[in-house]
Amino acid sequence: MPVISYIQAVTQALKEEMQRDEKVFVLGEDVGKRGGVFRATDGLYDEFGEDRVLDTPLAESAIAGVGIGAAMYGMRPVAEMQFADFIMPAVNQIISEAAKIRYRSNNDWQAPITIRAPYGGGVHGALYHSQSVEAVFANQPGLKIVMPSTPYDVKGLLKASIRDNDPVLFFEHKRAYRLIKGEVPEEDYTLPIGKADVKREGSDITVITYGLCVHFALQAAEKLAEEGIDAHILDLRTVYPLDKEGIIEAASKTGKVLLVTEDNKEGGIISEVSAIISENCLFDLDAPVQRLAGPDVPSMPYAPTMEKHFMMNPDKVEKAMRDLAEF
Amino acid sequence: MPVISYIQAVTQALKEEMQRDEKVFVLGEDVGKRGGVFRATDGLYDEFGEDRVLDTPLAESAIAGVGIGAAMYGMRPVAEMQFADFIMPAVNQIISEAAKIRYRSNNDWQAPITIRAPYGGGVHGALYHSQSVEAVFANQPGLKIVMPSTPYDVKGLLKASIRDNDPVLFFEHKRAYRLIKGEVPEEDYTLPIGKADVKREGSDITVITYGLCVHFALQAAEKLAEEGIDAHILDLRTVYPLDKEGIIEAASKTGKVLLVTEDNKEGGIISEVSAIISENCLFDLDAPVQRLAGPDVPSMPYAPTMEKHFMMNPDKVEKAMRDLAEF
Amino acid sequence: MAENRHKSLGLSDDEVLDMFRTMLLARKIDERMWLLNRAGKIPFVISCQGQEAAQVGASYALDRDKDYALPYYRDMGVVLSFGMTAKDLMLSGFAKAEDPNSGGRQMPGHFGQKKNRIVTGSSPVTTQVPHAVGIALAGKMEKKDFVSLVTFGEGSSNQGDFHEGANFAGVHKLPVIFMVENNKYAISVPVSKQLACEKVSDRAIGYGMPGETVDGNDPLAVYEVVKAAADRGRKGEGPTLVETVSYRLTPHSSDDDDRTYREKEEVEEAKKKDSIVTFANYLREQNILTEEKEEAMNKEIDDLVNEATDYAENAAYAEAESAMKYVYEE
Amino acid sequence: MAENRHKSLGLSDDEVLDMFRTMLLARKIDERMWLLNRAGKIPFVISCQGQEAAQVGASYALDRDKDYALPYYRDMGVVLSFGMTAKDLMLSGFAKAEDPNSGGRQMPGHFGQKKNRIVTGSSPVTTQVPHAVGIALAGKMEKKDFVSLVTFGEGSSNQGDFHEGANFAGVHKLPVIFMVENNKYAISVPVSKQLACEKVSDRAIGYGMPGETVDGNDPLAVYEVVKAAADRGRKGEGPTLVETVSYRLTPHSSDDDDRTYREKEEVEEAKKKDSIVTFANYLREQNILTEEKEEAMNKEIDDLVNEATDYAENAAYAEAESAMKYVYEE
Ligand SMILES: Cc1ncc(C[n+]2csc(CCOP(=O)(O)OP(=O)(O)O)c2C)c(N)n1
Ligand SMILES: Cc1ncc(C[n+]2csc(CCOP(=O)(O)OP(=O)(O)O)c2C)c(N)n1
Ligand SMILES: [Mg+2]
Ligand SMILES: [Mg+2]
Repeated sequence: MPVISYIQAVTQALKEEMQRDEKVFVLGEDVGKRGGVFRATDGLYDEFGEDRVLDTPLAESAIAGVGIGAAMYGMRPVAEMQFADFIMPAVNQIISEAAKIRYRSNNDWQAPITIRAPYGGGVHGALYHSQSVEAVFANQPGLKIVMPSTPYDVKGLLKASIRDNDPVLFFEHKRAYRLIKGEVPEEDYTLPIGKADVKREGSDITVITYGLCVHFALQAAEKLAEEGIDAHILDLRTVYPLDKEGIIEAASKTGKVLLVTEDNKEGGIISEVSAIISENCLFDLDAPVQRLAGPDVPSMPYAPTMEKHFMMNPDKVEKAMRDLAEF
Repeated sequence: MPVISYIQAVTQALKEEMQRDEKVFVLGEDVGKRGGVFRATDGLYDEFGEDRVLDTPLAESAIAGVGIGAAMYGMRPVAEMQFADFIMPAVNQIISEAAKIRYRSNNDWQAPITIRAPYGGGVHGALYHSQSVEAVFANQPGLKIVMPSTPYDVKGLLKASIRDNDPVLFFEHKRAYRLIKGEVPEEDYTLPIGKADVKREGSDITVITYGLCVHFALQAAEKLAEEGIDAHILDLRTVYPLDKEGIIEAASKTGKVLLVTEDNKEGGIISEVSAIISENCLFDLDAPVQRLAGPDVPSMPYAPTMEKHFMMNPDKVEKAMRDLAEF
Repeated sequence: MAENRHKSLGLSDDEVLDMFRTMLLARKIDERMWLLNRAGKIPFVISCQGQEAAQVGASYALDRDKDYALPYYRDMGVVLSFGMTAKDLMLSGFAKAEDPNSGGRQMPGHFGQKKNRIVTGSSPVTTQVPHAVGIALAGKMEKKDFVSLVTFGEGSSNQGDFHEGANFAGVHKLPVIFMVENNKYAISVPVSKQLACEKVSDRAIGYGMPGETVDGNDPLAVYEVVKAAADRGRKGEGPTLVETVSYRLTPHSSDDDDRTYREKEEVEEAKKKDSIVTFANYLREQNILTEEKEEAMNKEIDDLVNEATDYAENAAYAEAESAMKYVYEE
Repeated sequence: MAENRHKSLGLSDDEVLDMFRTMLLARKIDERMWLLNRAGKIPFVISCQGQEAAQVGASYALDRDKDYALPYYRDMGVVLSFGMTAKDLMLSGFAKAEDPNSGGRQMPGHFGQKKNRIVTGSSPVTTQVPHAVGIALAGKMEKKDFVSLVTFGEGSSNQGDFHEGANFAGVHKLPVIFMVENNKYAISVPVSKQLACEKVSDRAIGYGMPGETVDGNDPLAVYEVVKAAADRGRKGEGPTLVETVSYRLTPHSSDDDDRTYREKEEVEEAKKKDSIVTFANYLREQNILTEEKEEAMNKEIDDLVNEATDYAENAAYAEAESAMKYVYEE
């Protein structure tokens, strides 16, 4: 199988879906001639032309809202938010509209839009080019939120998102774009939205996480394996709605659970994961459910000293995993 | 002490703060001549004039953004969102701006704005006049979110919010407006933001909740007391950032915890409460931490059958409390 | 006999009579809803009264078998023109399971009916504006020649979504008709506190599109500008902004008390221009609305409204459990 | 000798020379930052190049001891005019603890300095527009006579916050100067794909305010319209929309490669109108910028930039732990 980067998986998925279904089109800021500021839409403008790879005016609420309109008509828009941080002007369209269209119309209408956005830190992006924004949306029934960690998952899940008949927020870790590479089959495939994935089987402790942190956990697990600590790692992949069964199974397996996110601690995805475990696995637990997260400050500062203080990394994860194993 | 309604407590707090400090002013849709669609600003236009009780154009991002600008200058704006559901167009101003102004300027600037909004269901308001929206904001360091349950708390906390030098979202339960009455002192007082409040001392089970549900829990507790079940009830009052000590203390006290919200279940405030308990009180727990919440559907439908199915009520709370006590 | 204005617009006598019938039907359904509300039978009403001429005039200028409508809560005249029935509307008023708009999930005035290309709407104002643009964009991509009509109040034209949607349509030359139903108030806030421009249509130039302000009490005037806008749209010449000026004859909704912010005299004055009166007069002058026809029409509509009311009142609510359905595709 | 244009504007020779000095200082700091970036010493630059005339012309038309500035990321010319120093800017470029804008928390170009009434800004574009309106509203409430100047790009004028803020200021007749620095691109997207109006200033009428489009390469022309706007504002006559047209001479930022979307020739052509060249010519023609003065000015600025660079490079970063500070009042 060819090895490609995380961002190449994005581009391939878009390209193949556009080839497969002419109702699929891309819209966003600088996605056309420029191929996206991260070059996620590289080559699409040349292949599909400016009508299917639309450079929009600089207005996120319109990008989402126009996309939703086109989706209601029957198209398959894939909207790009240039940075996840800039999705905020579109919150009304996403929460009040996309999430509620099927429900409010009693199933008469649907809004099958996919909204992609690069998120996450560790790229000297400072406060507004580093945020994890999933928690803002992770309490809105009607929405699905996908946050893949590997090129394989990116491609399979982005295709599934585009084909899904409900609105999907698809958050891509911008530091993973070129850092993370992996094998991806050449033939067409999709992966199920809503299913977590065991990325490492283990028996001593369970780590549940998503996005770039999956790799931090895997790295840490390799080190800890040398010390005889065997970690089970569950990648949530879809962070809303969560895969409850998957979480319960993974937590029960070892009875010692560490939840990891690079988002702030209070009110994040892993709080819900913890609550699910607590509700369902109390008597299987051998240690308190631990959360390792970014500090509760607004976002990552620019200066390297402070950015490092905020940003998750393999060492922080390793330490927390060892502490839990030793509990 | 005089007995007043929940909404009268809002009006009194606004009026007294405007009398006390001429930098305090009110802005929003229909807050002027009309005195607000719920009449929360009743009489203020006559007393303080249209310059301090501003009817704004119909544009929530401007209401928040103009308020933030005035706050940065040194005023004390109290912005009203007509319904919490309509705060969504202002999310960018609240999350990207208000929450981050102190942090991003390294403490050079601050944005002491208070944003009030009526939330909650049970008023035949259908999908867009019934929502609980706190979870959207409850992961944004820099913000404070206050959700009082009684007239006494409303008045003391609204005054504290207006005097606070950081941005505060102040959510008022619209069904509580006229339903809930209580004693409120005549003299000026404030209550501490960030502190939960024990609304009932008890020893068998702990209920942690906020807003209108506090009353449902109190009603249920009275009934259960007759059966010999003694409930401890903690009112969060501030739902972000949470009062961790208060939560840990209340949970540890009985070892059996029920968390209640009328919001959807997944990704709500009580998920964070559960996670805190799980992290800190595991070995004090005698039962899984239970959550009782609205179903994970977008919002409350209009038809009375379906609204009732969604909406929290004393019976649902009572049942969950009894089940937990019997665990 | 007064000047025949409709012929030069290409409208037959039957067509204008039909327009009037639709206006009257809207008015009578609306009036009935207020009665039902005051009798405690339905919890909420929000009215079209005073805007029927604009709504029906605009709708009849479109191809109602092809074009899309994205109405706002007052647009009973639009949805009736596009094929919704009195019964459908009453089912919505009573929040019954058969309501085609939402199965009783949304308040009345939250229209939507796919088979008639009436696009589902919500409460937060102006969100439908970018949707209309997206639908027009899809049509352009698919090389269809339909247009989309999106309506909203003058207060709502101050929302960011209006600006962003209008600009998008302008840049991409999309066949959208943005129609502002200026009824002088946004709940209690008069237009002078909403807008500093003389006319909402002054905003058109900022999006590179033509802007027209027209008497919203005159269905023929509205028909004319919307027809021209639709023609432009179909020819690929882009969007148009139309402002119809009339007056909100009722309180904002059944929850409002308009005496707290406007004078009774002002409302009485406006009623003199009520299109239900003035357009009827025109049709009478043209000998189109004869006494006989009027009587028959009134009877037919009253029967329709009665039947619809009875049916809806006796229809079933959705089951409690059905609240759990249709969050995602099933 | 060519016509003296500044005298009739009430500007002395010293004042125009000072304007030029500030423009040149901005340019030279900016150029240095690119060098530092290319040398791997600072991670990011976003430029003022091509917009200095508009920025300095506008700022000098204000009372810089009283008025408020809400700049956007390119506005080095504005913040220098309002009292920020080369050292301040270099500290920000290097993200050092002493950076007055943010203590190294934000990227360069995210200006803010309370003592100089430069209001803290963020990355999401156009959010500062309603802030400027709020500050002007506060001034009006407090019966002060300052104005607020808020700037943003032409692409950013498509955000809802522009519309909502401008309308609010129009309705309440607030002393805000909305200045669009139209540099023909929003990253890669040319103005033709951003706007359908001929001029951004065409949007003014929709908010009941005057709109002016002016040559953004001519600091005197910008000075004139902004001065008039400030006078109007102070007199209680409300806001003004000013569009300054120039060109972005650099890529969007140090992360951009503009060769992927525009021709080199187009950039070369624009450089001929570069205000640093053309305004210098004007001052030379007026015998204000003599060879001697120019040499001294260049030397003085180069020294300043060198010193600022050295200082900032050697200054300390904020401590890691300090990232925990100032979430709430302490
Ligand atoms: C985003 C949003 N904010 C506030 C409201 C509450 N609201 C409902 S209708 C209305 C006034 C609308 O005025 P206008 O646009 O002029 O329409 P009209 O009702 O006069 O037809 C308001 C403020 C809302 N529905 N949506
Ligand atoms: C809300 C938001 N969306 C997207 C971006 C990313 N972005 C930064 S600058 C820019 C282009 C701005 O263009 P323009 O307003 O013309 O200003 P210019 O950079 O040309 O001066 C974009 C899209 C952003 N900063 N904020
Ligand atoms: Mg109106
Ligand atoms: Mg630009």
